[in-house]
Formats: sequence, C-alpha cells, structure tokens
Amino acid sequence: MSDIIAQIPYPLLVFIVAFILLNLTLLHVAYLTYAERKIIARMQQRLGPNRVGPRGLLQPIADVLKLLQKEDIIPNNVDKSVFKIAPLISLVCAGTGVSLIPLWEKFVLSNLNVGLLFILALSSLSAYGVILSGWASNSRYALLGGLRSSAQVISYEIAMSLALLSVVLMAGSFNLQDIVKAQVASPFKVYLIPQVVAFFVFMVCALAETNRVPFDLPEAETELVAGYFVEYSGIRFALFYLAEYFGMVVMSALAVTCFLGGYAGPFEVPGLPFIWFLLKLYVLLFFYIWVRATLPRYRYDQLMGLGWKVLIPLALANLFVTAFLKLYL
Amino acid sequence: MGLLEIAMDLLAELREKFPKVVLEVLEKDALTIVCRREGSLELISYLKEKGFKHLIDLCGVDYQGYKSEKKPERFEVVYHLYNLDEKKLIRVKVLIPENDAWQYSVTGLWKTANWFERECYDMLGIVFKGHPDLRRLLMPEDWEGYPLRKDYPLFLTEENEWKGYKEFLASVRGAK
Amino acid sequence: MNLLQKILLIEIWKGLFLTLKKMLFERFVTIQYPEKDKVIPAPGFRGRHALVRDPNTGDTLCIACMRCVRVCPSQCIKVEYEVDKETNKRRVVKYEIEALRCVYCGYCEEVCPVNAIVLTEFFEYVGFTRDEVFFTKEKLLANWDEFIAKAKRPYLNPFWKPRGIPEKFLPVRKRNFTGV
Amino acid sequence: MSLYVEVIKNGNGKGEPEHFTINMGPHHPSTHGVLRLVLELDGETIVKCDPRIGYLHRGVEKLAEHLNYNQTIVLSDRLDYIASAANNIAFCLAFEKLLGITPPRRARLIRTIVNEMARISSHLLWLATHALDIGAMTVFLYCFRDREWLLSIFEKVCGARLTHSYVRVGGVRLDFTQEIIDELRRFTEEFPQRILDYETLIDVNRIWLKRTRDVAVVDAETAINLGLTGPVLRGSGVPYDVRKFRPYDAYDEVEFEVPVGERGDTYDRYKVRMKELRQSNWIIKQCLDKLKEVEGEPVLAEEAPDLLLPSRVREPEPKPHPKKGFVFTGKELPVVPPGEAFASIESPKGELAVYVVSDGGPNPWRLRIRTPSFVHISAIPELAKGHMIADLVAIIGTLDVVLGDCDR
Repeated sequence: MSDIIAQIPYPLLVFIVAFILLNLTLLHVAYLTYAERKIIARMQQRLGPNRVGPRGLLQPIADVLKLLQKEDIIPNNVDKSVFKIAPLISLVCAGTGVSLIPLWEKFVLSNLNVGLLFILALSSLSAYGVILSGWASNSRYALLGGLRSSAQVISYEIAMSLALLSVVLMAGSFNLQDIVKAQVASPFKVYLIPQVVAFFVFMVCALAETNRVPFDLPEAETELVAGYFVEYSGIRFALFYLAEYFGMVVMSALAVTCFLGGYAGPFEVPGLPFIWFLLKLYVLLFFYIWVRATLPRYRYDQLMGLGWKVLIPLALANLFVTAFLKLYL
Repeated sequence: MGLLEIAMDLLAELREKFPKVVLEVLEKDALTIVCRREGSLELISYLKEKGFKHLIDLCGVDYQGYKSEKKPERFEVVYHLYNLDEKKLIRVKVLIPENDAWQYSVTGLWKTANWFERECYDMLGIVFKGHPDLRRLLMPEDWEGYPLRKDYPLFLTEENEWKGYKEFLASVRGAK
Repeated sequence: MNLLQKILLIEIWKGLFLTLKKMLFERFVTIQYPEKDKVIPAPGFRGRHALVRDPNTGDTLCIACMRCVRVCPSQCIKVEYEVDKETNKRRVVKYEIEALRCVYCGYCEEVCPVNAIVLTEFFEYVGFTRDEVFFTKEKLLANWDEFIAKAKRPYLNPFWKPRGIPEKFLPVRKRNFTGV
Repeated sequence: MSLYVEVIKNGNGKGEPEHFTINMGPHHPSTHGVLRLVLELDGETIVKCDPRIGYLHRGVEKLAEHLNYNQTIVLSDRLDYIASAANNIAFCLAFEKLLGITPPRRARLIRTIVNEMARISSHLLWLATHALDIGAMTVFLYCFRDREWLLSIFEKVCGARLTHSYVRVGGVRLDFTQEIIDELRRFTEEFPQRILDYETLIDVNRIWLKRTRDVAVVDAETAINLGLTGPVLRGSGVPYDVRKFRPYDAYDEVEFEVPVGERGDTYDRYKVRMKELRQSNWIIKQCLDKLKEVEGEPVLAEEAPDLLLPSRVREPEPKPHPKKGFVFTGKELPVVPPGEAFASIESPKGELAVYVVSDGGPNPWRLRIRTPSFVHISAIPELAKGHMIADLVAIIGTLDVVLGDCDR
C-alpha cells in the first residue's frame, strides 16, 4: 500500500487527497442539513422530511438539484460583480479550513506550522462574503444583516482566539497535529478537562461565528426576513447555506482537534482510522442542532454585550491562569 | 334601580355645569347623554376628570333616512366612556349637522382617540378639529367618498371604482 | 435564580433536556397524510355540499321554498323552480351552489324544512377550474351518492335536527326525522 | 453608486446622519398578517414608527348593514379568526340586549366554555408566534400540538375548526354531547402539564428574560390612556377584566382570578397570559361540573329569533309564495325594536365591544365593532419608540394582534 502511495507523484497525491476530502466534507455538509431537519423534527414531535427516498434520505440531493435548476435572479440595482462573487468568498473561506484539520495521524492535507492561525484568519475572512453581499444587494434588510454580521464576527473573533490561545499555550505549538499529540501526551488525554472554560467560550463563539441560534442575528428570519442573503436565489443562495454548514463542520472539527483529543481515542479500531474523529465531530454537530431546537435568539446589542463583557474577560482570565500554571508548575 | 337614579348626582352636576350642552339624558342599555357639539369637549374632559378614564369606543353614526325616530341632525359621534373605579358606563352622543360635519378632537385627552377619529373621518367624513394627523386609515389615501355613509352604495358601479384599481387593471392589460 | 445556577446555566440545560427527552422517548404527533393516515372529520363537519336524493323518487327532496337562498350570508345559492299547474306544487328546475363563495356556515341545512340540503363530512375536494367546484343540481345529487355510499346509515346530520333545541320550534318534517 | 453611499455622503446637511427608512411588511414574516410599519431607524434604533393598516379591510361594518342579525354572526367569525367563538358571543350579546332576551342557563354555560376554549386556543397561538418571533421555535410546535387538540374539540362541537358560527342569538346552535364533555374533561386534566412544557423552555431562560424584560414598558396610566385592554392592560397592573367588571354569560357564577403584572413590560404580559391559560382551564372545569345541573335543558331561548328574519334587501327573485312558506309553528317571529345596544366582552386579545343601532328593520342600522387589535396596533408607535428592530418584533408579538381583527 505504502509503496503504491510512494510512487504517485506528490502534486497528484495532494490532488487526490484534496478531492477525497472535499467530497467527504460536502457529503457531510449535505447530510448535516438532513440530520438537522430530522433531529429538530423529532425534538418537536414532527416527522421531518420523509418524501424523497426511504425515510427522506435523498432529500439533500433533491434540494441541491432543485437549487441548481432555479433561475439565478440578479436584481436590477445590485452591484453585479460583488453580488456574484460574495457567496463564493463565503464558501471558499469557510471550506478551506477543512484542509488543515488532522483527520488522522497520517491524513492531513496541509500540515502547516501556523495551522490554527490560518483557520482563524479564514473564518474571519468569510465574514467579508456576508458583508459584501449585504452591501451589494442594495437592499435595506440585507445591509442591516451585513452590518450585524460584521459587528458580530469582529467581537467574537477575539474571544475565540483567546480561548484557543490557552490551548496553544498548553500544547506549545500552533500546528494542529502537534496540538493533538500534546493532548494525548498530557495527563488528562484531552484538553477539555483542564480547559473547560476555554472550551465553553470556544463553543459559544463558534455558534456566533457560524451565525447559528441563539446568535443568528444576521439572518434573523423574523426580523430581517433573511438578512444578508434576502436578495439571493438559486445556486448562490445555496452557496451561502453551504458556507454556513461548512463553517459548522470546520468549527466543530477545530473543537475536536483542540479540546477533545482529535483522532485519538481510548482504543484503536482496526480498519476505521477516522472513527473517533468523526464520532466526536457528530456529537458536537448534534449539539449545534440541539441548541437550535431549544433556545430563543439574542438581541443585537445583548449579543455584543455578551461577547465583550462576558466572554472576552472570561477567556482572558483563563489565558492568564493557564499561563501562570504553565510558568510555575 | 334604574340607571338614572344611580347616576343622579353626576347628572345633576352635569346639568348644572353644562346647561347649554346637555340636550337630553336617556336611560337605554347604558346611561346616555345627548349633547350639542359646542362645549362637548369640555363636557367630555370633565367626565374624564370625574373618573371616566377609559375610552372604550368612539364612533360615528349616520342617521340619514332613519325612519323609526326623528333625528335632529344627520350624524352623531358616540363616545363610550367607562369608569374603572366605580364600574360605570356612560354613552355620550354628540350631534353633528350634515353640511358642517366636524367635531372637536379628543386626542388631547386620550391617545387612543387618534385612530378612532381617523377611522371615523375615513368612513363617515366627519372632520376632527385639532387632530394631529388626520389621514385616511383603512381606505387608500386617494379614495373618494365615505363608505359608511348611508348614501354610499354597497356595490360601486364600474365607472365609480377606485382610481387605483383602474390603474392596476390598465397596467395588467398593458403588460399583456 | 442564585449565582451558582446562573453560572452553571441550569435553566438552559433543563430546556435542552426537555427537547432531548421529546426526541428520544416521545412519539411524533404529526401524521403522514394522506398515504398512511386518513383524517376522519367529526360528525357534523361542514364540508362539501350535497342535495339529499329521495330514495322513492330518485330526485331531490327540495321543495323550492327559497329559505336557503334567503338565509345564505354569502348569497351563493341560486334556485329556480316552476309551479306544477295541477297539484300547485313547486318543482326545482335549477339548484346551484357556488362553492368558492360559500362560507360553510351551515345555515342552509339548519333552515331547510325538509332536510334536502346538507354539508357533508366530505372535505377533500378540489378542482383545477372554477367550474369543477360550481355545483349544479346533478353534481350535488352525485355528491350525495358519493358521500352516502361510505357513510353510516341511517345518516343524520346534527344540523338537520339540532341537539338541544326544543322540538316545538322545528317544522314537522324535521321533528319526526330519524335519518336517511 | 449605491443608494447608501449617497445617504452617507449627504446626510441632512448638519453633519448628522440621515435616518434610515425601512418598510416592514405587509409581507414580513413576523408582522402577524398584513401589517405594514414604516420605520425610521437610527442604526437599529427606531426613531419613528408609522403603522399602515387596511390591507385586510373587508368592510364588515358596511356589509353588516345589508345582512340580517343572524347572518352578521358569520361575518364576526372572520374578525379575529383565531378566537371566532368569542366574537360570535360579543355580537350575540349585543343583539340579545337589543331584543331583550336571555339565553337559557345551559346555553350560557356552554358559551362560557366555548369562550374560554377560544381564549386558550388564541393564547396558545399567541405564545407560539411570540416565541417564534423571539427565536424559540420548538415552543411554536408544542403550542400548535395542543391547539390542534382544542380545534378538534371545536370540530366536534360545531363542525368547523376555525370559523365556528356556533353561537346564535338567544343561545347556541348545538348542544354538547357526552363525548365532547368527556374529551374536554380530559383536555382540562392534561393541559396544565402541557403548560409546563412551554415554561421549561422559556419561562426562566436567560435569553427569553433578556429579550422580554424592560421591553415596551407601559405604566398603568399610559396604558389606559392608550386604550390598551385585556392582558396587555393587566400586565401593567390594572385589574380591568370585563368578565369581572360587567359579567356576561355565566361568568358571575364561576370563580377565577384576574392575574396582573407589576412592571408592565413584555415579560409581565407573557406571565399574565400564562396565568390566564390556567385560569381558563379552571373555568372550563367548573362549567363542565355545572353543566350536569342543567342536563336536558334547551340551549336556545324560546323567543330567540329564527335564522330568517324578514329581509327587505335580499328578497329573492322570483318571490316565494307568501302563504305556502314554512313558518315555524308555535313561535312568533320577533320584531327587533328600534334602539341601540352596547355589549362588550373580554375577548382573548382585549375588550371587544359591539355597538349596534337598530331602526326596527331586519338589518342592523349601524354595527360598530371596537376591536382590541385595532387599538393595540395604534399603540405600537408609542411602545416602539427608542427600541430596536428586534424589540419591535417582540412588541408586535406581545400585543397579540390579528390583522383581520384590526382592519375589519
């Protein structure tokens, strides 16, 4: 096996791995929408989608096909070039992060030394897509949605970085692979236990970063109709949705890597190298959906207040404590 | 005990204070005071001071062609006031002549009267003097006529239809 | 709420566990309509109109008294009749209901002295054109045939003989009525 | 280039940014129908709010002048279509006052039950949409689950789920059967447990509290001045409830409390309505017990008018033979005396008042309907000032408006 792999030229290998990864993630994203609808339905004592395929399993595919066929409406007064490119920015920035996540000890597409920073940078960049789409739509609801989103991303980015910084302090590296290895070597095996505060802060910020309930203000359906993508339709609309779910997957994967011990598990499962990683990922994704089914939505200013007055001080304090312990223990 | 006896004090007071305003006091399903337009605002604000704080309703009635009783004027504006402490209901009817259809606005006393008066203006064409923002409320702003007047037909003929609807029809036909 | 409860997000966890409980242990309440589950409306549900077919003559029971026409708030019933010269009785020529105008108040069946018109419990009817839901006399009679084939016999619509209304208020035919 | 660039560039010439006008509605997901609000915003804060109504105006008051008294009840269904039984009762009370008849006790008890059922179903819909507006979407489904049960009881009672036309002048149309009574009893047994479901999700939830506490605070004096009634007024601490102040139907023989709030904010109004749900449940229970006492009594008054009062306007063509018509035996057709009557009830949304003027003819001369939603919408500008858009959604929710009720 390894002989064959060794014979493949390196660029091709990267391409193959990237292709596998992309398809895997896309599949996950597609079925994440299905899982979300089904799980929320069961929580609300409904049946959920069950028309397309057995138990509605083909629903995501039907959705994608429908959205692909739809007319791509570009309203008259929009800034056309920006309007067209905005969803792509969102999607690419949200999706690229996957390439840095170590899915397995031997499976990571690009093992960057500053992997964590790169993911953070990408997730901040994806806000550009949102802001630009809000601006370019030339609609008031969209503009408000874009404004809300920019404010939200800026304030939550800080708390998230601070939370991750304590992990970096403990591991001593920005490399995600190294973080996982450091975790396995640490006394608790996972950073969740020593860094529970950071984990909490990270999860809340991740909800906010990916515009999920209770922080889904940019697209708050009952207030701004659909927020920044109110003017979009067809496949461009779908791209925004994909970006949101990609964001969820990347954020959860990051949480798994940084706090839950990544691909390491209590025992090795032969033949299924990704199983522990995926299992942890699914638990976190379920959490996202679960929260969505339960909680109401924050108001714009309350959200800002929560970010600046609660989460950032909390993350900072946690960082200091971690640094202190690191120095003197 | 009849309504009149219960409200004896109040009525006596009103008769004394507003001898020229109060025309008639009736005992119907509620105590009813029929009064003249001039001075009606003072009467109502006096009633409000006496505790009738809750303006349940304000509406206009068109009596054109009313057969069973001779009505002195065509329009009436009817106020239903309620005293929350003493649990008393009072009805004040203000007579409004046909060719000079206006009444004093009570928006200064009750904010809720704002929309009631706008609706009354919209439906019956009674102008409320002193109203801060007297526009049509339910009908389109360029509607002609006052729908709740008795001489307004239930079905409009085609040529009398609302201008906006005609324009809409024209635009639809033009698009085809 | 004390400080500890606040820090530990007790009330949020309670809410989360409620939804989890619903997901894991409770059955869904929605139904798979129309493939698996059929909705059976309650007796007296005011659905599609029908004219009762007289089992003896095969024609409608209607005697063209025009009461339903007069009581209908939305004026959706139109009846034409002719008077038989010999017996001096009326015979219905045309009985039309415009179902798109109907508000399903059920006044017509309540007011009908011979229980000729009925709003059946059948509610799943649609049409691609307006004509399909414009009921003429023949269609109304056909509606009745379609409905009564599945209904329990004898069929007695609650509005034909309203419960709790003293019998002396009702016309003779309604008073002695036990169903068709 | 963009519209906003111009706004930012120009401002209003004084260096102050120009306000941002946004059109909320008439097809906005959280305006509960076709309410249109023209908002002037400073950032996200509302500077000015101008509600525009009339998109659902059907001219009920004009139509009623051309229909007879019993037929107008059908119109009343379409006012507040969430709780149409309550509207029926308001109309019938006014007409009964005019005609001078009292329905029998059984009919009054049934009406009370139906009114409270309408209240529960309306409050459940209010809670569902209010929670959904604030983002808690599971509450929405749970409320609908229970409302569905209530509607199916309504279906058994009168054969319709929303537009009941159940109440008649002088009583009700159909008596309750034992099956309905049993079903209702089961509902009342189980319903308090269901309320706990909703409360677990939102009652003490910090996000819910943040979104509702101190939003749209109205003190008692202002609330009366704004004409607010019903739970909105009671949330401000005024115990005004028509059921207690001017009892109608069987409300003078049942026990219940009138819950009031303290601060007059959105949360208090929420609390008041939640308590009212329990009170209504209790009232239904009491009435069901009392129904046993009047077993077998008629549900329509002796002198109640037939559905067919002679109608001048709608004489059908060709004219029916006058002598061959089927006149009800043993009952004289009552004549509506000329005069006027005013009746008001505590509808789920507030005080629903009907003022009817008769000229002795078969149709009302004038039928004025004072609907709670109309007044509540007129209060939105006052309540929304200085709040944010997100709060406006909560305010519309807390006022519990139905546009059919508002526009008539």
